[in-house]
Amino acid sequence: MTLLYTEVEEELRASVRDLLADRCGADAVLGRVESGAPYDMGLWRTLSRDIGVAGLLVPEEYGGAGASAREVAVVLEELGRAVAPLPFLTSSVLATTALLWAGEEDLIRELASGETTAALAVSLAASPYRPLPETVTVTDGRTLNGEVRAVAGADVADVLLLPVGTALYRVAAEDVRIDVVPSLDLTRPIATVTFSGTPAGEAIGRFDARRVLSLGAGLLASEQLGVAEWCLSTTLAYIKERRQFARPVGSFQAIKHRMADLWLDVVRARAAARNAADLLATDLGVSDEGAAGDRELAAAVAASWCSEVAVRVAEESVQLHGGIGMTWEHPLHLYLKRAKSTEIALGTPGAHREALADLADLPGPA
Amino acid sequence: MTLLYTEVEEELRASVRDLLADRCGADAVLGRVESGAPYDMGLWRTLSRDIGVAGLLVPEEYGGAGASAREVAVVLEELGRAVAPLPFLTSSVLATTALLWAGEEDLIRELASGETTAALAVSLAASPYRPLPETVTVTDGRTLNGEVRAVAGADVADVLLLPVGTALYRVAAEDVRIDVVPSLDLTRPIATVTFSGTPAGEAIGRFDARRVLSLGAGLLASEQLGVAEWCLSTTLAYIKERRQFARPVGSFQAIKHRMADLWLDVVRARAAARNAADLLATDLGVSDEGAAGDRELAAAVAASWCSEVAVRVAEESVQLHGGIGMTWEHPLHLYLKRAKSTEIALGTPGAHREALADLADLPGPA
Amino acid sequence: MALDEKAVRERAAAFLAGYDPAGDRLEFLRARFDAGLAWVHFPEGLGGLGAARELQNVVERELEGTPQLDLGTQTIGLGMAAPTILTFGTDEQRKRFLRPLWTGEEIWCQLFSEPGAGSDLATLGTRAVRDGDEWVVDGQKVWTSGAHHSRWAILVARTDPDVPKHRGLTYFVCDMHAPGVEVRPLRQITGEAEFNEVFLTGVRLGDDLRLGEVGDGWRVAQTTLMNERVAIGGAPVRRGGGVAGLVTETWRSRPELRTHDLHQRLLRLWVEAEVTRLAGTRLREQLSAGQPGPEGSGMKLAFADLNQALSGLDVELRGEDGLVYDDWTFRRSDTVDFFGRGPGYRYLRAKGNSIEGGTSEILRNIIAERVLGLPSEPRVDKDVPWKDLPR
Amino acid sequence: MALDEKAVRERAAAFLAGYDPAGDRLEFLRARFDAGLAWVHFPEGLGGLGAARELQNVVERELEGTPQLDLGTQTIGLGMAAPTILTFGTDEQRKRFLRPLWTGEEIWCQLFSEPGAGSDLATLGTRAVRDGDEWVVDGQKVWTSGAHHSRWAILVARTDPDVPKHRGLTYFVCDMHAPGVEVRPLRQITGEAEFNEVFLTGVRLGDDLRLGEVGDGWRVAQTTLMNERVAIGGAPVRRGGGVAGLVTETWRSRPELRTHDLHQRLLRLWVEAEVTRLAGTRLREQLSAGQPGPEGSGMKLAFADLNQALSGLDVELRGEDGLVYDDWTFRRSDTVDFFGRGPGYRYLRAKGNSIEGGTSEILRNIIAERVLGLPSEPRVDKDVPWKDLPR
Repeated sequence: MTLLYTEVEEELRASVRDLLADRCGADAVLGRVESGAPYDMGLWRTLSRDIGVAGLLVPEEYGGAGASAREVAVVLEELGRAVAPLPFLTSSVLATTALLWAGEEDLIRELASGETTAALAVSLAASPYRPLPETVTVTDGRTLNGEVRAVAGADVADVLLLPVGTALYRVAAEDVRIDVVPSLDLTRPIATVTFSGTPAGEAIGRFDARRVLSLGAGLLASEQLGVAEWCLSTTLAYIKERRQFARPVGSFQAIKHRMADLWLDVVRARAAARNAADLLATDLGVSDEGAAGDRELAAAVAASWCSEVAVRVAEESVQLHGGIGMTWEHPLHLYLKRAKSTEIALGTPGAHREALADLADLPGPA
Repeated sequence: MTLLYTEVEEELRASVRDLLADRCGADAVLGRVESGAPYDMGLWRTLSRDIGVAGLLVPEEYGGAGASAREVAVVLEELGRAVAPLPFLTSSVLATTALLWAGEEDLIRELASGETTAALAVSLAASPYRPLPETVTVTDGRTLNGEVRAVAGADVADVLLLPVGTALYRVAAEDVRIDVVPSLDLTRPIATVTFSGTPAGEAIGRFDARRVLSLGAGLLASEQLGVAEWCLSTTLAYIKERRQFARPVGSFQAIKHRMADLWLDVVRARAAARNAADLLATDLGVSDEGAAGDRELAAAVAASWCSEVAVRVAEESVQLHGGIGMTWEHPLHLYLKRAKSTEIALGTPGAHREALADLADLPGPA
Repeated sequence: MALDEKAVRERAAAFLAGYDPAGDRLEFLRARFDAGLAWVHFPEGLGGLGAARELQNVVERELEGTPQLDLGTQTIGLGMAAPTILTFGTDEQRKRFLRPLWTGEEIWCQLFSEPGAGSDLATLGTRAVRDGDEWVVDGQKVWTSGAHHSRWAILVARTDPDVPKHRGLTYFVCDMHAPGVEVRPLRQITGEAEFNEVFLTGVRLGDDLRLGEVGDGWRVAQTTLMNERVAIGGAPVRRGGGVAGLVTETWRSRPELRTHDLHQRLLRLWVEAEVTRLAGTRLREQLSAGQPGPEGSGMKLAFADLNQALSGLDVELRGEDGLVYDDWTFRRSDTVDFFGRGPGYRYLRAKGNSIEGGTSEILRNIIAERVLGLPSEPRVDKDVPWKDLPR
Repeated sequence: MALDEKAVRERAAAFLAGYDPAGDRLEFLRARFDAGLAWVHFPEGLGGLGAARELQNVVERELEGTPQLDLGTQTIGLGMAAPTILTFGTDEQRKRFLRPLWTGEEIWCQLFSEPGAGSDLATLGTRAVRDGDEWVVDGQKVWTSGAHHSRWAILVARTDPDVPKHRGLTYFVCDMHAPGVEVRPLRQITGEAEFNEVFLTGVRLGDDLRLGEVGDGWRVAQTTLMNERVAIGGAPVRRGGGVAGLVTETWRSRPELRTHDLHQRLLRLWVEAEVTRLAGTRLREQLSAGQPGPEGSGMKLAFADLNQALSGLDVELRGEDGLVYDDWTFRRSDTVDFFGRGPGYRYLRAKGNSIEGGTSEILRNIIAERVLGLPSEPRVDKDVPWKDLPR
């Protein structure tokens, strides 16, 4: 185990970053978010084909890269840094691990190539530590009725994976209604998925919500780290240039001290995110109970810390940019919105902290 | 009602401050705290005789000044500002209100003059929102057995007032054992009071712990305000003088911004403390239920805010004094210790905040 | 001798006896101005009676239910332009501008901030060059609310680049209908455009539109800004009102959202809102007791922090509903509404509270130096001619 | 060619074969030094083998269970004086000082800070005036731990008041037994005296006690201080260890103290302790991978904040027991123990964490400028002769 980045990870990062720099700059993202197609599926196909990100977690025998949560975390850092509107988290992390643990094989192959995209029909606000609300029912005749709100990645998914209880169902996107709602996060819009008499077929396997969502939350910490890093470095560059009172704004001590504190928060976010990724990297095979506790603990620590840091850094960045940070034309707001929405995603910081009552043996009052 | 100080209050403040400046300077207090007699009973007699502080809350018909919680709060501000080792809070506020509400008359007259000093035999850490622990029992033969820990003002009390259940008993100091323990707060030491076969006599009246302790907490906020104000102004004076890098330390922007934030905290502490004092000033007669809620709310808000502010300002003051603030010879540590101990006294900030769940209709999770 | 409360009340009653408030709104307001009941502390003939400022409350109570001003669009005119015109305007300027300003027939906006001059307003670069009886103005202003429906603007421009920055400024009234004035909406992170950029290209202003002396613009602008900061965060709030009220409403009505983490944070913020409210009340008491007190500078700072923290908690506590935004449609909004829209909007809009009308950083400087008497930092820009400042 | 791991292990084994660790402790340590097993990265003949620094761990493992150094009293000598003597000392100085320093036969202390020169160390005023082959030193130093049982001190003094402050300093080894050295205990807010004031009055030091060139003292001192900051906050902590561990122990064993307020605050601090621990682990990984990384400056800052917050919570959560202190008796303490005493002591002692060894303010400056590359503030003291600086 190491908390550093390996050479392989650094190479992966460089490839992703180069491609995003070319194809997913701030103006491009800003232009997309109000178009009918916020997700950049062209870029997604390129990333999948050229770098293989869609199949990172998929074993080589199913056409994937057989990599681990560590590499996934590096990709998420870069996607966070670019607030890239891509279905990596939803299809290649959440849906893919759900399928892997359900023992599915055929769809996994399709997802690994990036040709097919899936989404887990679960609210993005779902917490690993609470039972999923049961808003969809399966009737005897194997049809599905009900709706799931706040599903991310649904509008670009070919396939939806719907958990009902502990069973996972596979549904074609054309068999459901998907209504995108105006989302606080412009770069990861959410949708309401409505099932009405939708044919369900056999369940494709078992679904362990806590395990999937905890892994998702632990990795999402790396995306928040990427968001925070972009905000920190962009703000640093700005305050070195921007002058007021005939001095760079970044030469004022009050500003310098705030930046030092933010930097220290980000340093710790990186360590926490790496630790979670490293421990989660051992969770691709069969879960064992003892290690599961360590993994959940690491994920909870990283998720709660990194989300709060991302929001704090984004908020401070808006403040330190002054008026320009309040304008639509500056991309900063995309990061603020991403950070704030992701704070709610897969467990709020508070939900993750409260889980430590059990995970770290810090019991609450009776 | 007003949140400002009246002219009468400002005159009272000036008299108290003058006397304390003469008789209770930092060196004098520092010299006392390690002597066998930390309390300055000579000064106490002067304050009582010349200014009448001991009888402030006592109606004129019993030889007191017939003033209100507003004037008491002003005196507490000044005593906090001087970390004065005097039994005002314990005898003239807590014991006196307990007696007034119990309907006692004779002892009140004695307390009003300052000739006799009383202490409520209740832990200084007792919270208005929890039942008092019953550590002393009354046997049939009217004797008391047990102990009360962390009693402030006991070592200089002639009389102890012991609540058992809702009954209040009067006990002569010579009939109990009083062991002073080394206390974090050097200027308000605590003691363990032990009753062993102590004669109890008849209960002298009813005791409403919540009402007495809530009033005490609401007024203690003014003492914390005084502590915070001394720390703030002393630190301001220091950083205007102290030079590093050929500039006054107080010219560095990071320091200036921290001082501005502390000042704003203290401004709000003053408003909160005045509000509590003003509302508590109506609680000398019969309590009515509706207004009691408002009083408790105001006390809880003031107690939680002012305690946290006092601790924060004292801590920041130590930091901004650098090394000198870490030395015994500088009086700052007396304030830090007072603020921190008082944070625990009569309900921690957290206890007061949690009481708002009911008082301000902000219910917690089921 | 100045009028007392009784005399003012009688004036108001007499006015009301003579004018039907149910008639033409504008006629009524004009008549009210002419009766000296606009601002009782202004001089007679300029909307006032030369009475004490606090007697305005007496008038407001007497005239309750009669046609009122449109505070949303008239804020800049009433709060900033009017006191400045009163203090520095010539008799002609006061006569010309104050009445239609007050009645709302003419809307005002403010041309101060520039892309390169925000917190450091005195470094602004919009030039005004004298040409006979006129001034020719060129430059760009930003963060101008209401520019597109304003008749006039208060404008600060540089008339002498060869002296240190505070000394080469002059204050003007800018004719927003003059050729060369171009207004473009400026979209914000909320999706809407509450403000504008204003481009000034060869705009010609008569010298009679100058307020105060040439080169005295900084001092004139201080009067405007002082009045702005008194206005912000000055309004009374009831206990549990404001943004705190909105959050607690959600809290009470949706028990399923509650967690201990959220509860503790809410309690803490509620206490902060309450002590901030009390400090505001105390400040107003001080003001009316004639003790101006330095607490004013702190209230804006406190409210900005509080609104940001509360609106952030509000989004988070709603969970799934916090992921939604009400409407991203680009549109112009004529007034700000901090409360009317959804939690996402309030969260984003509150970010501006610590920037507009003096950033929180500038306010902390002001508190540290003017209230606490801490020494200023070494200044590198005080004695350098504006044109030689590093950029 | 430098020795590899195997060779170092063999040296250690060979040494252990030749010396009985159960014999005289001091003899053993002297022999270990002479065998080059004191600091393997030091040169041969000076306690080392000229090997890679990380191979010291190999030696420590091999020599586990043998007589060890007294790290409590030798901290300054080992951590600060030794690397400085190695880098700047003459051959004679190295020969003279390093061996008894390492064995602990001679204890060292540090004479840097002065009452008027804390964060701004370079402004110190203790004067050293040349007198033939000697220097005469006058001044006052403060915050000197262990001064009363030290044989030597590292000392920075001003030798030229006519040049800017950083340029007029010289670095000495001070003989603590010399006439004119007076040590007075300095009592702290904890009640004990961990530090001393040291008064230097006409203290004569031979020129052979000078370390580095005359006027080069600032550069020499930087070596010392860099080594100090690496030492602080560098030790590994296990999960749930350190001050966090003490608090959680109380928490687990005393359920009656728990409230939701305390619980939420504890959870938050526990997370902060854990991510800080992980950052420390990551930093050590970087260091051993040869990527020095700037994170080091932040760790001391983080630990100071955390210890203060945790020890404050610890006092508060104990309620009644938090009102008690263990012992106010004035006494000299020879070493610091951050964990051994009661919660009140820990709370007060932790206040020093953000002052000693570089205040948190100075550390934030360092991070901002050296790590983040932010510009320095305007300096008023850089080019002014020391004697003309405003005081």
